[in-house]
Amino acid sequence: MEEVQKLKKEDKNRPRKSKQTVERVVIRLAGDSGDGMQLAGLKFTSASVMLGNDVSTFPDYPAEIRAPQGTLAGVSGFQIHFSSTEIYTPGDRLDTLVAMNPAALKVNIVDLKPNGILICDKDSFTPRTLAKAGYASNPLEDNSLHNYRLFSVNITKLNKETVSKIKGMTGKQINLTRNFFALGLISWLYDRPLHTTIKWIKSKFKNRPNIVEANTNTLKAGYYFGETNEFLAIQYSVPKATMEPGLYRYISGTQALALGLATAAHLAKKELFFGAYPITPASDILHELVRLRGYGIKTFQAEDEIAAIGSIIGAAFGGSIGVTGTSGPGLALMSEALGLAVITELPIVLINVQRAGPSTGMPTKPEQSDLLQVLFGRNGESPLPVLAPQSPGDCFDLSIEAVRMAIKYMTPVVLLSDAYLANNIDPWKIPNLDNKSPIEVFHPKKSVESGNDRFTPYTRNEHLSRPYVLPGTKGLEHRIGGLEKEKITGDVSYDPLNHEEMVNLREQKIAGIVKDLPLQEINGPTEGDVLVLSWGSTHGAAHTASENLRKEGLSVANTNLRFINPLPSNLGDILGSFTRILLPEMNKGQLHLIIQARYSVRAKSMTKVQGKPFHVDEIEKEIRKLIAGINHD
Amino acid sequence: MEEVQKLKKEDKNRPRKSKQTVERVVIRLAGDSGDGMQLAGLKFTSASVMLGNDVSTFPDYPAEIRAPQGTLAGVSGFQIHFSSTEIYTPGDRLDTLVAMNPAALKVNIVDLKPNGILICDKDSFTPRTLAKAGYASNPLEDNSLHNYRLFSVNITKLNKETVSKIKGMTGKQINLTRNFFALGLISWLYDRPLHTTIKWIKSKFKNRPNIVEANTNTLKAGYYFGETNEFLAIQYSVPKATMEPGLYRYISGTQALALGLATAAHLAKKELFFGAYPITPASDILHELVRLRGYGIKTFQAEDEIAAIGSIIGAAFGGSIGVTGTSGPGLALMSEALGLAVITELPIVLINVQRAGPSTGMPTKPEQSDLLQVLFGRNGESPLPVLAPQSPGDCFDLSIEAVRMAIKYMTPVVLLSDAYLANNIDPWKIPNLDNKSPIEVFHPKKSVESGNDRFTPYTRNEHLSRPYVLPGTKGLEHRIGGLEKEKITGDVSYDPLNHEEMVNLREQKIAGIVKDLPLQEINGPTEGDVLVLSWGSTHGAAHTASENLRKEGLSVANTNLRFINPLPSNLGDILGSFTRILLPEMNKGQLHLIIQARYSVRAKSMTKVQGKPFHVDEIEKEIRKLIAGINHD
Amino acid sequence: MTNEENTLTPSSVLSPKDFDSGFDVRWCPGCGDYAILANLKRVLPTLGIPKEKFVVVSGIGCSSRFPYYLDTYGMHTIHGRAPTIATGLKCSRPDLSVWVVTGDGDGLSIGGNHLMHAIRRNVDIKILLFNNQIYGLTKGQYSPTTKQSKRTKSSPTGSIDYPVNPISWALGAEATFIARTIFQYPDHMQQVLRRAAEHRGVSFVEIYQNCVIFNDGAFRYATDKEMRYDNIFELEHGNPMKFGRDQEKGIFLHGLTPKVINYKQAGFDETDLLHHDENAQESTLAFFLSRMRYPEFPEPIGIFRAIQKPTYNDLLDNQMEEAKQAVTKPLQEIINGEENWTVT
Amino acid sequence: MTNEENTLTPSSVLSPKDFDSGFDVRWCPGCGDYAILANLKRVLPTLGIPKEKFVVVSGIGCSSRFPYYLDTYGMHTIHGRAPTIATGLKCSRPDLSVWVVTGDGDGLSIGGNHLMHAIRRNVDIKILLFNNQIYGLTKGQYSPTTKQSKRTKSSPTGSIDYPVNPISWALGAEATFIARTIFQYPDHMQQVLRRAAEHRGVSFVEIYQNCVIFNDGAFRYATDKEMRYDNIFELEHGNPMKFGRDQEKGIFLHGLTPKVINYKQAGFDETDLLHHDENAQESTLAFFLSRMRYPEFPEPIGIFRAIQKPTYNDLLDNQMEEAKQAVTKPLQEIINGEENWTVT
Ligand SMILES: Cc1ncc(C[n+]2csc(CCOP(=O)(O)OP(=O)(O)O)c2C)c(N)n1
Ligand SMILES: Cc1ncc(C[n+]2csc(CCOP(=O)(O)OP(=O)(O)O)c2C)c(N)n1
Ligand code: SF4
Ligand code: SF4
Ligand SMILES: [Mg+2]
Ligand SMILES: [Mg+2]
Repeated sequence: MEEVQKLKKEDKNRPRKSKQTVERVVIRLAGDSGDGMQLAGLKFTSASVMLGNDVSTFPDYPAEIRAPQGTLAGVSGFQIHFSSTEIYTPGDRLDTLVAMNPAALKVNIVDLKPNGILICDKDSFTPRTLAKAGYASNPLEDNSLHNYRLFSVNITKLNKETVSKIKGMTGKQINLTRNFFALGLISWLYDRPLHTTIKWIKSKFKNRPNIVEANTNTLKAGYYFGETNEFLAIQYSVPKATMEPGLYRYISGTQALALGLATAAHLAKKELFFGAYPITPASDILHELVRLRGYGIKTFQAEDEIAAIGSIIGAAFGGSIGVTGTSGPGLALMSEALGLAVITELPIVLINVQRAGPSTGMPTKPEQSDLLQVLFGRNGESPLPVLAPQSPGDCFDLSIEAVRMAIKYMTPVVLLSDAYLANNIDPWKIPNLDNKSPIEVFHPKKSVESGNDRFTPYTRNEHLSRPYVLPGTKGLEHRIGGLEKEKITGDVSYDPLNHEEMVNLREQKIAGIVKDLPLQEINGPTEGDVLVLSWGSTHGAAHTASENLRKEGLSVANTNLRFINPLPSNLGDILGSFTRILLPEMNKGQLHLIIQARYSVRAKSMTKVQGKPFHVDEIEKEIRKLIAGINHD
Repeated sequence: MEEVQKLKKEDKNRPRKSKQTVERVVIRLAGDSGDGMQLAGLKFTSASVMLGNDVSTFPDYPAEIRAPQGTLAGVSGFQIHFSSTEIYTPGDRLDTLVAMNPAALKVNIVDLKPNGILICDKDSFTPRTLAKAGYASNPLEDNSLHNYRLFSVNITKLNKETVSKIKGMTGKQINLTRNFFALGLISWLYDRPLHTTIKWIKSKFKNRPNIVEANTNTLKAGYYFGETNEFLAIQYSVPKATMEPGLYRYISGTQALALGLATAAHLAKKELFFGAYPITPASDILHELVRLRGYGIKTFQAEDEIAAIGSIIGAAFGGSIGVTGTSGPGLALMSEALGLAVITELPIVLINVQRAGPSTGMPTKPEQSDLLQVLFGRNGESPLPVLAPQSPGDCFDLSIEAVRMAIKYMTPVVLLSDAYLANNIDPWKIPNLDNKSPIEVFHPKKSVESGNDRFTPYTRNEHLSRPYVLPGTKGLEHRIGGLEKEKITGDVSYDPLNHEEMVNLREQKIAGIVKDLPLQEINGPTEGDVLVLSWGSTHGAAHTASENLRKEGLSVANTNLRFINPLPSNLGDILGSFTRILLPEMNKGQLHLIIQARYSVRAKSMTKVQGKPFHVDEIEKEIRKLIAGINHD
Repeated sequence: MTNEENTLTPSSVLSPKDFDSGFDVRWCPGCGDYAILANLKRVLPTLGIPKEKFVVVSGIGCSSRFPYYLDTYGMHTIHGRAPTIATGLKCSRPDLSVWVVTGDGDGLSIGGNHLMHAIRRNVDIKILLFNNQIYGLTKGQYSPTTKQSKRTKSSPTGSIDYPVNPISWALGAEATFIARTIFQYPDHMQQVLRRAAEHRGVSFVEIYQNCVIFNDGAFRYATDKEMRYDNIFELEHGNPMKFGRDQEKGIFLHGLTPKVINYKQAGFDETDLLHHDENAQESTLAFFLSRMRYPEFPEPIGIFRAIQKPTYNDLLDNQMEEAKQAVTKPLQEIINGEENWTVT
Repeated sequence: MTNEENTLTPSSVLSPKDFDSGFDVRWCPGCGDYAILANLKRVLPTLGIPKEKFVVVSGIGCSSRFPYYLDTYGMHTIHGRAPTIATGLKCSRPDLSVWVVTGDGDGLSIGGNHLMHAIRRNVDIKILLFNNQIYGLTKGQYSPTTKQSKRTKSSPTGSIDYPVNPISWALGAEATFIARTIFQYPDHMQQVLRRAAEHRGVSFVEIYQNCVIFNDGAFRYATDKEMRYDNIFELEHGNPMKFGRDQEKGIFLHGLTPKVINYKQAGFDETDLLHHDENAQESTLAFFLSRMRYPEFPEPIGIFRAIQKPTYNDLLDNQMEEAKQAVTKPLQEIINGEENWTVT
C-alpha cells in the first residue's frame, strides 16, 4: 500500500505520458489456472465492449482440472482482440502479454509480437517457480527477452500492500486479488474505464464487503500504478467501432447454442428434450440448458452417448424436439442409433463440438476432423443434413435452423461446432424473437374421411417427408423400426426394388433441402484470382485474410460454407469463377475430398492440425503463394 | 411305389430321350425352408464339381428363423451355376427352376428364363398352400406359366410311395426325403452321377439305416423317374471345364475367411484371438473358428461389439493376432475403439461382412454400403488400410494379407466382405501351406546396449511402424493410450506441432503400404473405350460382362480393386487410359466418391441397392450404353 | 404434449382383438413367444388405458419383433437400446403407457447397461424380458443366461460363461418391481403383467420362454405337468412359501439361507414357514428368493418385490414445474443477457 | 505367449520406488487418488510377481490416468471399455497380472455392462473402482453413485437419479471377490489390495475416494476421526460385527434385516452378534451387508465375499487344450476339406 500511496501523492509530478490511438489490439492475460485470468479477461472484454469496440476473445484452459501450481500444464490464458473496425478472430499475435508467473511466460511468449509489451509479475519469478517452469535462469534478468518491451512489475507485492490491511483478508484471499491489480494496470494501458468492473464486483460479492473493497482497491491501484509509474510511457486507445445499430451482448458459441435451442422450442411451441452425456468440450451445453428448464427445456443426463441419442429418439417419437450434444468419441458411439433415426425418419438434432482426434486425442483443443464421420460414419446409405455455424452468434441462428429442418424434413440433423467456436466470445447483436418466423409442426389426427383405411406412416408430402404422428393419437396406431420398410405402409419389406426406392427417397429428401438454403454468398469480387473456401469456424481467419489482401489490391474473395450437406446450389458456379480455390481446414482435407468429388474444379487444400485455429497471416501467405503461382503460369 | 415300380418295369419301352451338351447352366432349387433345399443344392454342387465343372452357387435363406410353412417369407432357395468354362458368378437367370410349393414358385419364377424348365411338385399345390402363397387360381393349371416348359410332377406322392414302406419311417420323416427325390430328378436332367450323394447319405446317417435307405431309394426313384417319364425329353450335359490343374474343393467366403485366419496364425506362429458378437451375416465366422480352436484359434463371444473389439485390442497388446468379425451395425458400434487401435498403433483385423442398411435394414441381404463408414467412420484423422476380397477363395488370401499388414504396419486393418461373398460357394484351388511365406513378427527385448535409456515406444522403423513390445518383457515397461502422444517417447503430449506431425506420420504410414501392394492388373486391353472398375464381390459380374462384350469385339476391359486404402499406385494411369470408366457398386456410389476425389478422370457410377448382386447383363447393358455414347461424341 | 381429445375412449369396449395388428406373425411354429403375445393381448384391454396410449418399444431379437404384432404405437429399435428410447419417450410423454420388450441377449448382453440405468432411475416403464437362454434370431448362440456347459453354435464343446441371474441382477440395479412368470402359465402371467402395468415405477418381469428351435425344453422342469410341482412355487404376498403336489413342502429361513422341509411330515405349522413380503423396503428378502434356483431349490415365481418410490419421470416433471414457476423474465430477456449495450 | 526368460527376477528386490514411472502426476493437489496410488505402489512389490508382468488398464476419467503413474505396462483406453480390453488381454496372456482402474462414471455409467460381464465371467482381473460419487475429469456432473438431491453442474437444483450401490450391483453380477476400502485408510487398503491380488478370479474393489474439487467431503462420515467409529466397521472373516469407539455396538440379524444394538449395555455376548463369513457360497450375506449404508447404518468395509470358482481364462485354456489334444490332422488337411477333387 505504501508504494501505491506514494505514487498517488506524487500525482503532480506524474511522469508525462503520451496517448496513442490504434486501430486494433490483441492482448493475452496468462497465469496459473488458479490466478483468475479468465475472469480478468472477461472483465476487460466487458469494458472494451462498453467502449464500443468490436471484440473477439478466446479463453485457453489447461487440459487438467487443477494441474500442479506453477507448472506449464497449469497455465490458463485469455486472449482479447479489440478493435475499432470489424474483426472476426481473436487475433494471431499479441501486442501485449501479461504473464503472472514463469510458466505463463514460457507457454505464451511465442505468440508475442517482436517489440510487443510484456508485463510480468516480478515477484512470482522465484527460483522455485522458475525451476517448475523449466527456466535455468531468470528471463526477466538474463536479457533473453530483449526483443520485447519488458515491464517487470511487483504485482504480488503491490497487491498485497493494497489489500492486506483490509479486515478479514486471509493470505489466500489476498493472493486471489492479484488478477484485479493486473486488470487495473492494463485497463490503464488501453484506456478502459473501471466502472463496469467495479459494478460487477459489487454485485458479485454483495454479502462480502471486505472482498468488494479488496478487489476494487487493487483494481484501482493497478490502474494508478499504470498512470504513475515510469516505465509505461504510452497509453493506447482504441476508438469505437462502427457497428450495426442495435442491442449487443457478448456470447460464446456454447451460450448461443443453448439460447438458440431455447428459442427453437419457443418458436415451435414445443418442449425440447436435451439428452446428453458429459464430454469435453460439449458438456457446457448441458450446463447451460439445465438452467433454462423454465423455458421448456427438459434435460436428461444419460448413462452414455448411446443412451443419450436413444433418449432423444424416444422423445422425438413422443413429439418433443430431441437434441443431443457431444464430441468426437461420443459421436462415434452414436453412429448406430443415428442410422435408426435416419431410417425411422424422426426429427432430432445432434450437436457435435469437434475436438482434436483421433480417439481421445487432445480433448480440449479444436479440430474440424469429424466432418467425414458425420457425413459417412454409419452403416448403409444414411444421408443427413450437416450444418456448420461460422461464429458464436451463428450458433444461435443455425441451431434454430437445425430444429426447423429436422421437423420439416423428418430427419436427424447434425450441427458441427468445435472447441474453438464453443469457447470463443464475440459481441453479438441480440435478435428480437418477434422477428423470427415460427417453426411449423403438423401432427396429423385421424380425419373423418380416412374412415377405416389403414394409416400409412410412410406416405410422403411435397418435401418427401412422412407424417409426424404422435403416440396417443387415436386411430393412427403404427409401428416403426430399423428394418427396411415398405414405401407407403411402413411395413417391414425385403422387396429389392422397394429397398432401392427407399434408399433413393431418403437421399432425395435430404438433397431436396437445397431449395430452402440461402444462396452461397461471396465476400469480395464474384470472380477473380483466388477464392478462399472455408467452413465453420475457419470463417474468421479466412475472411480477415481475404479482406486484408483485397485491401492491398489483390484479387481475392472468400466464401464460407454453413451448409455442408446439401451444398448450396450455386456453389459449383462460384467455384468455377476463380482461377484458384484455397480450402483451409483444421483437418487433413475433409471438405476438400467432398469438393473434389462433387465438382470438377481442383482446389488447393490447406491444412492445420495443431489443435489451434488458423492465423490470419498463415492464410494470407497461402493466398499470396497461389497468386504468385498464377502469375507464373 | 407302385408308380415307380411300374416305370421301372417298363424299362424296355422307356421313352426315347435325346442328349444335348450345353456350355453352362443355371438352376435353382426352391422350397419351404423346412424342405431341405440347401442340402439338395449342396449335393448337386458336389456332383457337378466332381464332374469337373466350374461351379458357383448362391444360397438364399429366408430372413426369419422359421417363417410359417408355405408362406412367401419362408421360401428358401439354392442356386447353382455350373459350366464347362470359367465362371465368376452364380448366374443371372435360371435355365431350370424346381419349385416344391406355390410360395417357392411365386418368389422365384421372375428369375426363370423364357422357355426355361420349370419343375413343380404338383401335390403341394393345394387350395390351402395356394392361398398361403396368394394365388387365386392354380398356376399349374390356369395356363399362366405358358412361357415356360412346365413339368408338374407328383413329387410328394412318388416320394411317399418310395419310402413309406421302409420300416420305422414316420409321416414327418417321409416328407423330409422329398428333397432327395427332386435331387434325383434333376441329377438325371443334367446327367450328374448319384454316387457322391449316396456316399454322403451313408456316412451322414450311418446309425440310422432306415433313413439311409429312404434317402437313397427316393434319390434313385427321382433319377429313374427322370429317365423314364414322358415329359422330360432332353437330358443335358455340361462337359468338364478346363481348370488349372491342382487339388480343388468348394468353399464359401465364410469358410475361406476362417481357414485364412487359421493359416495366418500358422504362418505367424502365433495364437489368433477372435473376439466377436453374433450378427448376421458374420456370425458364421465365429461358428467356423470355434471349431478350429485346436489350430491355435482362441474364440471369445463378447457381450457386444464394443467388447468384441476391446477384447481383441487387449489380445493384440498381449501379442496375439486380434481379429473380429461383424456387420454394419456392429461396425458402427466399434467406431470409437477402432480409433483407439489407430492411435495406439496396435495390430488388429476387423472383418466387416456388409449387409443392406441403413440401420437394421435387410440383415440377410448383401450391399457394399459400408465402404465410407470403414474409411471415415471415426472421430479425428484416423486412416487405416481397407481390403476387399473379390471371391470366396480370395477371402482366404486377403485374410492372410490383412494379418500380415496389421503386424508389419502396427495398424488396424479392415477387410470388407459382404453377405453375398460370405454365402457364395465356389470351387477353390487349394493352396499348399508350404508355399506361403511366413508372417514375420518381431517383439523387441531389452538389449544390453540400451542400458538404462528409457524405452521409447513410438520410435519408428523404415515402415514407420513402432516396436511391438509385449507386456512381460523386462525393462521395456511402457504405457500407451488414446491421448495424443509425443512422437518418440509416447508420453501424453498437447504440443501443437507434435500433434500435426503425429497425424501426418499415421497418414504416411498407411499411405506407405502402397509399396507392398501388387500393381493393379487389367483384364483385357490396357487401353480402350470402356474400363469397368469394380471392387469386392462385384468382381464376378463385372469380369463376366467385360469378357462377354470383348468376345463380341467391343473395346472393354475390367479391373477389380482388392485394395481400397491405399489404392494401388498405378490406378491413376490405368483410369487415364480409357475413354470411359464404369463403376458398378452395390451402394449409391461410395467408391465413386473416392475415385472422383482422388483422380481427375470422371467415372460413370452405376448403382444397385436392392440387396442383390449385379447381374452380368445389367452391367453389359451399361457398357453398351457408354460405348454408344462414345460413338455419338 | 398430451392429446386430451383422445383419452376419452371408454376402455371397457376394448378386447384382445382390438390389439391385433393384422401382421403375419413370423415366429417359428411352437415358439413360446406366441403365448406371451396372447396373454399380453388379454391384459392390455383391461387396464383402463386407451389403446392409443400404449407404446411398445423393443430392441432386436425374435422377442423384439413383438411390437409388430400389437396394434398399438410401437418401435422396433436397435439391439439393446430399447430402454434408452423408452426412457426418453416416457420422460417426454408421461401420459403414455410405455412397455419395453427385450430378450436375454438384447436386454442382458448388449443392453445390460441401459436396462440397469432405466431400472436404477425408476423410470415408469414396463420391461418384459423374454428369457429363452439363447440367441434365437441369430440362430442359436449362448446368451448371458445360458446354463454353463451348454453346447450351442458358438460353444460346440459347452459354454464356459457363468450365467447371470436376471432377478438378482435387477435387484442389484435397485428395481422397485420385480417378477417372474412362465410362458405356459397363462393365468399367472396375466396376473403378473397386470400388476406390472399397475406398478408406478419401473417394472421388471422375467418371462421364461421356450425357444423350440435352439433351446427346446430349457424350462421343462418348470412346465412339465409332473415336474412343476416340485420345482416351482408361487410367491404370494403375506403368505407362507410352500410347494409340492400337496403343498407339503415349505421354505424355512436358516440364518440367511433357505431350507426346504416337508413341513407337514416334520410336524411344522404353516406359520413357521417363511412368509412372503413383496413390500419389504429392503431388497434382501427378494435377493434371498432370487438365489433359489433349480435343481437345488424350487424356483419362486410371481412378484419378488413391489415397493413405492417416486418415479424418475415424476421427479423430472416436478423439477420442470419448479423451474417454470421460478421464471421471472420472458425468454427475450434471457437472450438479452445480464450485460448488454446499445450501438446507435 | 509367455516370456519365460523374463519371469525370473526375484521379486524381493522390488520396492515402491521401482513402480514410479517418473511422470508428473496431474491430479489436483489434495485429490484422493494420490493415496490410492501410494498404497498400490506399496502392495505391488510384495506380491512376488515380476514388475514386467503387471498391466494396468484404465478407461477415461481422473482416476483412469492412473496407469501413467506406475512403471508397469499400461493402457489408458477409452471411456468405459477397460474391462473389455483387460478381458482380451488376460485371456490371451494368462501369465500377466491384469488390473483395471476405473471410476464411478467410467465403470458404472458408460461401462456398467462390460464391468458386469467381466465380473459374471469371473475373468481373473483385479478391478479397482475409485468411487468419488462425481465425474471429476469433466468437471463435476453427478454420477451413478452420486447421492440423490446433490447439486452438481448438471443438476443445479439437485440430482433426481437414484444412486446405484456398487457392492449390491457387483453381487447381482455374481462377483467372486468383493471388497470396499477407503482412500484414507492406508493399512486397510493395502490389506484389501493384497487380498484382491491374491484372489484367483475377478476381484471387485470399491475404493471411496475424495474429489476435493467437485465433491469434497463426500466421505467425511467415514474418514473424520470423530465420526468414523460410528459410521464404519471392518469385516473380518469368522469374527463378530461390531463397531463404535469402544467396539460397543454390534450387528444382529433380525430375520433378513440388520439391527444395531449396544450389545455390551444390553448384556449380550460377542457370540450373539452376526459373524462374518466371506466364504459363504451364496451371496445373500454379502448382499445383506451391502445394504447397510450411512446414515441409517454403519457401513461395512473390507472383504464382503471371497469364493472360489474356476476362472474364465482357465476354463478357456482348458477348452483350448482339449481342442489341441483332439487335433488329428495338420492344418493343410483341414484346408483340403472333406470333399475335394483333383484337376489334371
Ligand atoms: C448391433 C447389433 N449386434 C448384433 C446384432 C445381431 N443380433 C440380433 S438379435 C441378437 C440376439 C438376440 O437374442 P435375444 O435378445 O435373446 O432374443 P431372442 O431372439 O432369443 O428372442 C443378436 C446378437 C444386431 N442386430 N445388432
Ligand atoms: C465416449 C466418451 N464419452 C464421454 C467422455 C467424457 N468423460 C471423460 S471422463 C468422464 C467421467 C469420469 O468420471 P469417473 O469415471 O467417475 O472418473 P473421475 O474423473 O471421477 O475419476 C466423462 C464423462 C469421454 N472421454 N468419452
Ligand atoms: S428361433 Fe426360437 S425364439 Fe426365435 S422364433 Fe424360433 S422358436 Fe421362437
Ligand atoms: S477433479 Fe477431483 S478427482 Fe479429478 S484430480 Fe481433481 S480432485 Fe481428483
Ligand atoms: Mg433369447
Ligand atoms: Mg468419479
